[in-house]
Amino acid sequence: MRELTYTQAISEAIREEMKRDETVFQIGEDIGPVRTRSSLWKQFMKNRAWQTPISESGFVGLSVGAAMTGLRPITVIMYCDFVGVCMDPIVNQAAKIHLMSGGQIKVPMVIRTPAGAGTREGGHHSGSLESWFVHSPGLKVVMPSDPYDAKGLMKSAIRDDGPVIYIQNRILHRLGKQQCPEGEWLVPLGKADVKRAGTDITVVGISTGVMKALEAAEKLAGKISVEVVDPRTLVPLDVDTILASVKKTGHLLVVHDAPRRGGVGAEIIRRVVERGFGSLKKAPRVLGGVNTAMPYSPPLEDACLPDANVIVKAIRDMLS
Amino acid sequence: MRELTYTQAISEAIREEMKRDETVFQIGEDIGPVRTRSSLWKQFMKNRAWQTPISESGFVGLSVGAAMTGLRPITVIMYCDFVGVCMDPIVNQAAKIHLMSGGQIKVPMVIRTPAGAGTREGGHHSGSLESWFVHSPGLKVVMPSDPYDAKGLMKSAIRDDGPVIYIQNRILHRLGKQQCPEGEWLVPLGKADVKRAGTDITVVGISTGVMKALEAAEKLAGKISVEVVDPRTLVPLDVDTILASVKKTGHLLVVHDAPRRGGVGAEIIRRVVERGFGSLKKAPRVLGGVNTAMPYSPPLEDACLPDANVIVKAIRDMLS
Amino acid sequence: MSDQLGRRDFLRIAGGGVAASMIIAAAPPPPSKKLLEMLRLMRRIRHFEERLTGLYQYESYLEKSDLAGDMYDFASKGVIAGAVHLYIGQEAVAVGICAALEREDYVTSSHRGHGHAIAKGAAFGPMMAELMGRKTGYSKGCGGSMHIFSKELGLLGGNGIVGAEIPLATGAAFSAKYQGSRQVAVAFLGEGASNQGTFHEALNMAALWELPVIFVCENNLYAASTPAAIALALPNVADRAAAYGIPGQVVDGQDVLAVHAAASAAVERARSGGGPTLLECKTYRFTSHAGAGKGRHDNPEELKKWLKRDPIELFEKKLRDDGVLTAADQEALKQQVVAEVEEAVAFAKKSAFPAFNEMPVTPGTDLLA
Amino acid sequence: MSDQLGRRDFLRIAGGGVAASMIIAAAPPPPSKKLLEMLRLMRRIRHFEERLTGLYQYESYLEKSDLAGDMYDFASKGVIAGAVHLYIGQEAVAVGICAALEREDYVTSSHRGHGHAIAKGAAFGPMMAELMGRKTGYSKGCGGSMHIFSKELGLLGGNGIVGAEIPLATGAAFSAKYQGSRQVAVAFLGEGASNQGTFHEALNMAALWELPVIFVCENNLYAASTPAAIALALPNVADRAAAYGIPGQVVDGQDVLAVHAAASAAVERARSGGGPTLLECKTYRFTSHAGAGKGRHDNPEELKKWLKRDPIELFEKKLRDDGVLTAADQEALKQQVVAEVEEAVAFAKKSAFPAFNEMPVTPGTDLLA
Ligand SMILES: Cc1ncc(C[n+]2csc(CCOP(=O)(O)OP(=O)(O)O)c2C)c(N)n1
Ligand SMILES: Cc1ncc(C[n+]2csc(CCOP(=O)(O)OP(=O)(O)O)c2C)c(N)n1
Ligand SMILES: [Mg+2]
Ligand SMILES: [Mg+2]
Repeated sequence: MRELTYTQAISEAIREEMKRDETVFQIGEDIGPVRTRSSLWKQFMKNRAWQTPISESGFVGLSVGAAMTGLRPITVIMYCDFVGVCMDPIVNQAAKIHLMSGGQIKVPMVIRTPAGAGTREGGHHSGSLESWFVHSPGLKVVMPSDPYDAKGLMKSAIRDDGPVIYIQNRILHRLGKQQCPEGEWLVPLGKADVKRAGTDITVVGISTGVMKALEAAEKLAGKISVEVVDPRTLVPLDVDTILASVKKTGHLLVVHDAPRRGGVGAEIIRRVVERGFGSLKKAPRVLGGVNTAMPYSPPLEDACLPDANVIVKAIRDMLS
Repeated sequence: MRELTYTQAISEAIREEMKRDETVFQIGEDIGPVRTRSSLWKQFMKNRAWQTPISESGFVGLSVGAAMTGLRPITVIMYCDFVGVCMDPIVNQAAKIHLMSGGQIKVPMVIRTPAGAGTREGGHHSGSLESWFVHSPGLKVVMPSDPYDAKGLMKSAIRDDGPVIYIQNRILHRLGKQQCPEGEWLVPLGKADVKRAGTDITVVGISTGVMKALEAAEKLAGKISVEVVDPRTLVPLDVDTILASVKKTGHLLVVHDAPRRGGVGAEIIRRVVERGFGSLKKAPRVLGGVNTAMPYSPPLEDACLPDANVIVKAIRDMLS
Repeated sequence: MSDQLGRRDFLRIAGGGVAASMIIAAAPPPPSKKLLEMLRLMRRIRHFEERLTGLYQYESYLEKSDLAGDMYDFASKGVIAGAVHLYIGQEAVAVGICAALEREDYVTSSHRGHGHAIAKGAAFGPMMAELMGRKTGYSKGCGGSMHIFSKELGLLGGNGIVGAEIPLATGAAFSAKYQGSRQVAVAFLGEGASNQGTFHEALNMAALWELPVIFVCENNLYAASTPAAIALALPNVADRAAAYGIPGQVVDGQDVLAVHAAASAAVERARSGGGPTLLECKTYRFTSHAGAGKGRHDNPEELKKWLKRDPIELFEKKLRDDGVLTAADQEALKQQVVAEVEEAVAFAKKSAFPAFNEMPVTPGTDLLA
Repeated sequence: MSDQLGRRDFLRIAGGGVAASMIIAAAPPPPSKKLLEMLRLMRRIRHFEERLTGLYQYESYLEKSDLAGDMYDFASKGVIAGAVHLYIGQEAVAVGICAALEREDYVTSSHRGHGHAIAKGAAFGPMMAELMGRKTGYSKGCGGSMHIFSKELGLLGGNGIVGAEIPLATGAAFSAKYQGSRQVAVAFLGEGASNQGTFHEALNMAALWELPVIFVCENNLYAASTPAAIALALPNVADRAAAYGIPGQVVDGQDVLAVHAAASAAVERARSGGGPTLLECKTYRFTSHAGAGKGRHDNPEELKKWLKRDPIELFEKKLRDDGVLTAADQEALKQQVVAEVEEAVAFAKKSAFPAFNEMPVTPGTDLLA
């Protein structure tokens, strides 16, 4: 065992997969280390890292074309909000080509994008847009909440034969290190993880939601027993694990940073209600971001995001 | 009273509002009738219709800039799927500028886009992306299901001081005419309409979902009494009207063409469950499109969309 | 040139001026056998598409003075449903370009893709079946007219999103260079598509990274109902190449040999590591924007002028003048192609529709959940 | 030219070549009073930003050989949080341009927007308060460094999305023309932004519709850590103007008078209905991409060369040589500006944070539902 940060874990996964498979490469803005024009291609090849112009729509489209013809790009969108300029190659091209080609053409690519709020970067740098991708058939959506999952899911994402949106989180970037095994491991897409077992309420956390739910669970320990479930991948979604938990606890709360309105919390509630309505003792709830672009001012931003205290309060409410 | 088609109703609204307010204009591709370069601006001014190059990102951004500085653009995206190339000016600019400017700057614009599946146009021309917009704070989202609402909502949308996404539907384009009053009327944003009263189950239809639900209700008439509720606007959503109906019927089914996964059906269920859990006798359900890009082949496309028969079956299931 | 309207006149009509960058590439003409094959391909495109008339039946719902519908309403009651964009009139471009390619080279196409597919070697049966949504179609009926893919033929699909094909071809070229193959990629795009941001982004990257890609802009003077004159600040798309330091060339798109010569030079350049080229082929669609008169031309004079430069007639006349083709050969070829189209219609009509459970699904995702 | 490094040398360094399109506009120089006002504005930008050091405190989390974080991690423990991009070194551009504008003209800006705001007339108090997220800020603390708006000053905001400001300014220009006002609009953008599709789309429309907009590209040779040399196929952004048939001009961005002369000509052109202009100002940021050394320059030789062409020093020397400024005036001005910044810091620090219920909400939508 050794310690890994979240970004180290992702880096390790990418390095290992690059070694394992020559068709894997990264492409995106500011991914360095090239400084000069001469023998540009050779320089890029050296690290298998193509540093692009600020042309997201162009280089995501280029990545799709590359993926259609034998390569496995890992395409970096520097902030999740920036997908606004390149939704087309993601949702109309990467996601749809398999179906539109009658299954002939696969598009094995990972779109890796840091997301998340709470870093005081304002309205254009605080988005969590997983909900858009969940609603775009043909994509898989991955949101690891700790270094172990970050590495294992990245490796599975790279090996997957379809396009995978891999949403890392800026707040998690700077969380403490985690004890991890040596060598390689895979975390399968579509398998949730119970991060803390409990009996009174199921809290499904998305990305930072897991960390916050664990913190809340700790605060309530001894009084209320909270089970924290991390779906890890939103598509495919492991509803069975969530349902099993809800069956046990009878209560469901979903936590995410993205705005509550139209967020994945709603989707998880739909899925649980559909098959587990009878298990629910009370109305399931979502704690999400406030329905607004993220304001810059730190106290405002804090007020717009769920935190452990809000979760504690919601749990108390629900169980009272 | 006189008869109006859906597109006539929209046209009439736009014409009336242009007359009422000089700052209202349309902009988009192929909106005619200009053919030559000479005195281009004068020609455009004549009909207040700017026929653009195929540059959605550019002309939506241009519209936002115009709306920030005193105009009221109606910006046309020819097919809803094409918003993939211009999400940024919609969700990062139009939607966020009011908040980011501290409330100084308003962005009164309508983005009008025909959507919908069932026209055998394949994977790039069959999208219904209301769910993305519902999840983008700062936008209002309007989806009229008949000519009366189409006109009244368009007028309210044009007069609204914030950005409004107005999603018309290609299937509704060619529905029969509807009896409408003479002159002008407004339909307020945020007010649902009970399109058919009933007592056994509440079916919330989105856009074509209303037409399909009404057809299903007719088929079941005498056996099961179906109440059909049309939210008409998804943001703001008139949950009260839906809740009142569910309180009466105890059953909820939502119908839309967009893929079920992450669709607005989930959001409506979240909202209803939150406040009306106790009223529900059974698990609420969503009938949405299959989670796939729309296949072209007509029998496949039909199999991927809910229709009146599927709704009838679901209602029978739920009430059995 | 043997046609009535001289090339200069034609380019003046086409573009409002002869581009500074215009170069007529001087490569040796292809051998007779190849010439005849090119003619055959042009006829294949023409007759395939002519046969479509009547197979789709759109209904128009728009009332006069409607501001709010739009010209597009492609629901059809015919055996071909949905939108069909015809290539008739532009055959010299697809054929001239693809004749310079190898089978393993890549092509991305637009909404107007039948011609590109046929020129790249597509068979009629699976083409027609795709248009009718049958499981024997190239894309198993899941794509339709705008989404004909063939991995085997290097056809990376038509595209319903104007401009999206440009970065895709750039990516295929990237792939070829990365993998050290000799392949090149071609993006076919309309002049309307050259106003999309993707055009700018892709050309800049292709130039920077010296990718083996050829951007073939078919400037047919209209984007749906919008004249290029009111959509492009300058008449020649080729002149945009200068912004990226790559060659940009205006080509007579009605002259298959001119197109082929330019394409051969560009392909040669790409294969030898010289990077991308932008070719602008001045051309015209002879029919409406989409089938059944949707977005019909409204300038009869202009149309008449262009019809005089039918690329097939021009080429046949040249081949006859040069003694490569007899009138009898010409007629026989035509009859043969027409018969093949008929077979394809029969084949497609008797093919089954795909069943729901045959629909390709991304493994691991759930269609119904 | 009075500076050590001649303009030609400088442009060679800056761009790898002098653009064919380079024109030094020959307008009469502004009167002394205006010159001094321009200097004051340059100093205002410089000292405002210099004061920010220490107000933000980023922590870096990246480990060496991390492939997967990225250079951006702007959470800060300081009184200023989030990302702050400094304009120091580029002052001649904002001031040279804005000095050619009227108060009611529009400006859109990028992530690097402090300079543009100050040059357009922004006051220090609400600027500093915005950076500290206070309710007395220009955007009530809701915007932050990248989103400073002032309706009064025609400031249509900085922008966190690279390239988004280009169509916004184009729209403001559209608005002015539509409403028959004399206003013009300026879009400030980096050379990195000129690779976004929006650049292409906006320039084409502006040219077509002869909109009163001036595209001011500040080519500071880097986009974050990416050298322009590996991101732009050709060194001069100005040369892209030719693709749209509009004037494109390379300007010495360290020489405020050169910028001002070019801007005056472009504004005159725009106001008189002549349409858009693209100005490329060759410049350099003297600090890191963002505050606290994020994306620091890694070529000390290059930086040293550019520091020798500090736009403020160059301008002050010229004003002294021309007898417009004495050494004493110079020092007094500096002291005065520094004092004003200090007042702004005090003002901002004692301003309250906005309360949750003061947050601007789109009427009719529900924050919490
Ligand atoms: C992004 C996008 N915008 C608009 C359309 C609608 N559309 C389809 S074809 C077309 C015209 C294309 O013109 P051009 O690129 O010149 O190709 P042509 O049709 O002339 O072959 C338009 C506007 C689209 N399919 N995609
Ligand atoms: C669409 C988008 N892509 C990427 C970024 C991240 N980013 C912020 S500033 C920047 C560099 C911009 O370079 P340039 O346009 O030259 O402006 P400069 O920073 O040099 O002033 C990048 C890549 C962004 N904010 N938006
Ligand atoms: Mg065209
Ligand atoms: Mg720069």
